[in-house]
Amino acid sequence: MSVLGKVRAWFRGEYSRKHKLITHFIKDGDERLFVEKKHECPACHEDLNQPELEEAMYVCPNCNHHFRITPWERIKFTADGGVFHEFASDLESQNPLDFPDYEKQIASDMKKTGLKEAVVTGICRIERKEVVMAIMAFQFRGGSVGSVVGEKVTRAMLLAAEKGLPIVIFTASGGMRMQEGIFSLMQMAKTSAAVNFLEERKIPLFIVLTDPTSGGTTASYGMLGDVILAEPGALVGFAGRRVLDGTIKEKLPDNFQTAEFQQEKGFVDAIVSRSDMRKTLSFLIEAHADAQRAWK
Amino acid sequence: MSVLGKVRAWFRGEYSRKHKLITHFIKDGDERLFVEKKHECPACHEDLNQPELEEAMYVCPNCNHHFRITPWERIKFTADGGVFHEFASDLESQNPLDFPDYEKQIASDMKKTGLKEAVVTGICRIERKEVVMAIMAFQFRGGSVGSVVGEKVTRAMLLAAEKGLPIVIFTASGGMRMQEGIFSLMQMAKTSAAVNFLEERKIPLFIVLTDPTSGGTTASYGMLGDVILAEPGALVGFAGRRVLDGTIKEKLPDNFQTAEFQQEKGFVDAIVSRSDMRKTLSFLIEAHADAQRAWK
Amino acid sequence: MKDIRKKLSELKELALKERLNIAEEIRQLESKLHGGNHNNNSAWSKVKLSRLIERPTTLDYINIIFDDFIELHGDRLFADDPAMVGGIGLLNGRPVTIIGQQRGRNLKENLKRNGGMALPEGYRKALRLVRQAEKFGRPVVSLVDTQGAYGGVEAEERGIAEAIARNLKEFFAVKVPIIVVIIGQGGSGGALGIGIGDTVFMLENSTYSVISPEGCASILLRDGSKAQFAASIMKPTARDLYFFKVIDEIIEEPAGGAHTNPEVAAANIKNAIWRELVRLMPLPKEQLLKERFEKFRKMGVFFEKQDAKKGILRRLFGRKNNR
Amino acid sequence: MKDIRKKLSELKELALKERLNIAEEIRQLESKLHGGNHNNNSAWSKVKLSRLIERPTTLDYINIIFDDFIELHGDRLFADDPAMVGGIGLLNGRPVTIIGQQRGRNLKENLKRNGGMALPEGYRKALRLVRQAEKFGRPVVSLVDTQGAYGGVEAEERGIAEAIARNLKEFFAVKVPIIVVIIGQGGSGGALGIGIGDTVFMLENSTYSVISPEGCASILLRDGSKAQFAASIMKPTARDLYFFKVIDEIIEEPAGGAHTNPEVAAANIKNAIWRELVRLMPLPKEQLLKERFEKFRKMGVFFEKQDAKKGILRRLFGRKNNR
Ligand SMILES: [Zn+2]
Ligand SMILES: [Zn+2]
Repeated sequence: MSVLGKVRAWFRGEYSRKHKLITHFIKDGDERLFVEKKHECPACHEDLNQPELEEAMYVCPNCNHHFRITPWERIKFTADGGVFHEFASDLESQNPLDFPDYEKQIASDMKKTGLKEAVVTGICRIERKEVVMAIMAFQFRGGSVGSVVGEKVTRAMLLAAEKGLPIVIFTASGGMRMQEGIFSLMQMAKTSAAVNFLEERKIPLFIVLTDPTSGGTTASYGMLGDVILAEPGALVGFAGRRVLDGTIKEKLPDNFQTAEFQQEKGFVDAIVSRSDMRKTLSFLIEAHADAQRAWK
Repeated sequence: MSVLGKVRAWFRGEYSRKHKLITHFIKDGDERLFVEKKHECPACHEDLNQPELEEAMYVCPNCNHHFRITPWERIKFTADGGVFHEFASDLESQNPLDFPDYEKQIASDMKKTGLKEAVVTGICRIERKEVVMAIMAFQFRGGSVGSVVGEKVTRAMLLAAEKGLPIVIFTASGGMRMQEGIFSLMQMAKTSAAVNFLEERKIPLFIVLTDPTSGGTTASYGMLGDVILAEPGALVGFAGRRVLDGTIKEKLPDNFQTAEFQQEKGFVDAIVSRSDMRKTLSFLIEAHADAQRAWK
Repeated sequence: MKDIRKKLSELKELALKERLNIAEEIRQLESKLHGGNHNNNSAWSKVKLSRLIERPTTLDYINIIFDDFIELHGDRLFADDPAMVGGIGLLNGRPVTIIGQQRGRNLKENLKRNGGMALPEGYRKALRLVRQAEKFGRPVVSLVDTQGAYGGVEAEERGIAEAIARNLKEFFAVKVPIIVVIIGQGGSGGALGIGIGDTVFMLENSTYSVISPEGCASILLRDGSKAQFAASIMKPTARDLYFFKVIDEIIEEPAGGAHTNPEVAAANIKNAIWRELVRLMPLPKEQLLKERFEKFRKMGVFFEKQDAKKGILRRLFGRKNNR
Repeated sequence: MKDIRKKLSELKELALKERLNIAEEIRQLESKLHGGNHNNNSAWSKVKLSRLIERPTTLDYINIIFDDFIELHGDRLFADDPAMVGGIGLLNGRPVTIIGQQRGRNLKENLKRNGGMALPEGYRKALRLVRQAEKFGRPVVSLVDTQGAYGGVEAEERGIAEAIARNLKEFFAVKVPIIVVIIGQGGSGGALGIGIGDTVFMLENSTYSVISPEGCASILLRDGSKAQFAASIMKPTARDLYFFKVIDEIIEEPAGGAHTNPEVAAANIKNAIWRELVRLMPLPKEQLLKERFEKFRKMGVFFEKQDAKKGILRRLFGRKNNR
């Protein structure tokens, strides 16, 4: 496909001249991969064998529980050859409200996760099709969205719009980052606004809701995908269960705020197992990007 | 306003050359007005005095029950000076399925009502603003929509679109006219399609739901107004109560399928008393037609 | 008989190639061919066939006709209605959006799917998927199989009338081809709610009507037992509707009905869809919308004294050209 | 003090006329003027003022500011939410669409209106009315007064997140001016859901924050009693947000707060809205949308090592010009 060819050329030349791109090759044994080793399934409490679990993409072979994984693991499972060209990698949070201890918390999460913030953005291929991809990290400040996450997600969308590449966003987030106050709230506005640039150019936005996605992330780009996929059992909602349980005494449905609940309520297109995610995304990207060409 | 001036000129000249226009002057005492005299309110059973009732626009002074009225009465209450320039006045129904007795029924309703079909279409003014207006007649075959009603409503919308005039449709209908079979069903498609011509030219469509409006009329142009008004207490729904009561044993809410129910459920913009209807329509026509000019 | 059909089919292709306008003649011929005896029994037998529980359903056809189908759920507003399904599939390798009512294939599934009677959220899901298709240039295939929209209190509460009305209007504005196939029962507004398209096909043993024969019998004929007679009056068969020009073409079923050989029925549908999409996809969007409107615009039978009116009507159509 | 304000106001008008770019200097001056002492008490006192039951509500202001207001109901999907009101009114004779959250003015009304906490249908009603306004060229005035979106199970079931997200996106695409006035509490996503606009005003004693001070205290500071302290940290006052450039201007209230003289507060709002609409209505739609986006695009504080990146960002903005 000549378009892909052009993108590739652009990507190696023009783009990298303007952006500082860091190319990652995520392979088995990469030190970035294992943030925390698991020895027991939190859902069925089955004893787990780490290599086996890794082999199963961190899905419990016993009960299908999908473990939370890091952006690097997600890239390894999704991108062709685990190759990922990261952009906007050096954005770092500030403390605009002088919120007590906020800098310390950031520093500690940086150290713990090896990430600079709660989202990783870049370009990669899924079954040979180039895409922009943003992967949120629940491991970093609960995946909360501050100015950096908002900015990186916005840039990812603007870049996809500019370059005509489809975009895939894996969400994992507790909501807005309250330590950044009103600035974090405004990231909902900013990221949602950017979706219009995709729409204008008919660039498909694929959202994959992973465990957990809630608060302002759900109430902005998380619900604005052309297609919204979710991993089985993922918590997906707006208000925290704590808020709901605490202040409003209502009996909650059993599957309340799960991916399955959201599908039943009409907000999730399809629930896709981790092992099927890559080929599902690939199919959807083709069905969206190539429709008009295919029918010519 | 020069646009209205032009419309007026067109209306008196070009238009009347192409259409057979019948100009009606509806005034008190007009023989077309009183289809049936009322002596008792069907809602509160109060004894009623015909001149008083007429004075009150056929609204019960005791309980605010809005009587069903004929198109001519509606025109008298709505159009400036009761002047109405009717078009498409000579369309008559056929019997495409050879449905037993259908011709007889039509002939009998023609005689009973003095109407040719279940809708009257024309041009008039509401507080000096020229509008296309269609008024359905429940008195004629229960306001059911066959080929003639569908065609006349469609023509009214196309004419409004062509001439840039706002359009007001008063609905009153039991649904599709089953004696015309599949042809009546297709009037739902045809009339709904015509709404796109209004949308394209940003011509406002004002729907006034009057008692009763149900079936395919609700499920086509009845629910496609930019603004949807309803008269108090009007029955508005899709499935007939007979169908609901009979086949599906559910307990119905008290105000089920009333205008008030529809407003509560989000489908009616405002419930407007008959005495306020003319000035409400006038206000809405101005707020819709003149917005861009007013702000220039 | 089979030979005549084959000849007719060849004739049609030839006419298409040569751009001959013999559609009317073919329509007459075909109408005769598909059986001439308009009697109670023939209409009623079609009604019965169209309702057979064994008759292939929307998902059955989807699975045979399309590769790599992915079902997409939900209206993004209130719920996912199991009585209306939809998604994206590949037709001979090309992406297509598919929507359709889904009956159950057994009692339990039928309960879950409300017997293929969709709620407002079903129609809104269909519209969402159609708009998605339009955005990305995919054509739409709509498979109709319903006795009608769901008639319960929830349907009224959530605006079944609004949902159907919205679809009717919006389907006429969708800038990609829409192919409708009535595969079983085409019941009233519930069918029409996903029934607007550039080409409307009916399977040979499907039906399409404003009300069920039972409803017609009890409401209009005031005698519920006259359903068979009502069926013959309503003229709900593919043959009738083809004659009325309410549908564009009849798709043949295997002898005995589609359920006797779903693969053959599906293959016939696939061929018909494919042929039409190949024809429609290259058309300019303006022409597509104009012809879609004009087709439905003509439906209706009435008498008009004044012939002068035709002048202005033609002018109104003229405007449409500029769309 | 009053004289200084008057002078400043004159200066602003002059600057606007002469197209002088002294906005930054004025911002600094005003920020100081609106009280310099950033202490717990000042923030907390605003929080308390903004929540006063006596404080004028959306409908109170609408009734004073607009002539011939007609309330329009419903989302055309599921319900009419009494916590969100909307309609059409005349502002100095010109048609305007108005939306806003509506608290109750007494206990009974507050119950009916969920205390101004809107459900998904409220946000969808607002969007419907905004789209209607866009279609007919009417500008939009949005009055924000809510502690947040309704947080119950029904809200989750009917997609409160989707409803807010949709509004955020769509408000950025609406081709008529949108003026937002935060008149009381601006609570989180529930406020932002109707809070996107070309000009965002705040009444002097209103607040706007990502979480309530109580929420911040209990979740982040792990001590529910620290709400006063949390309020000072959150910086939710009009002064703070003006300094942060999250809002464009502060509208003065009568001494003691808007409730002491609603007529005066309403007159100030009316003047501010009118001034902005007169400025915004003639702008080309492209410029309107571009500036709306760029305003919010800049919100956020972060550190970026690599300065080269500014090059591509500017190019990205450049594209926006062609919108
Ligand atoms: Zn497990
Ligand atoms: Zn009465």
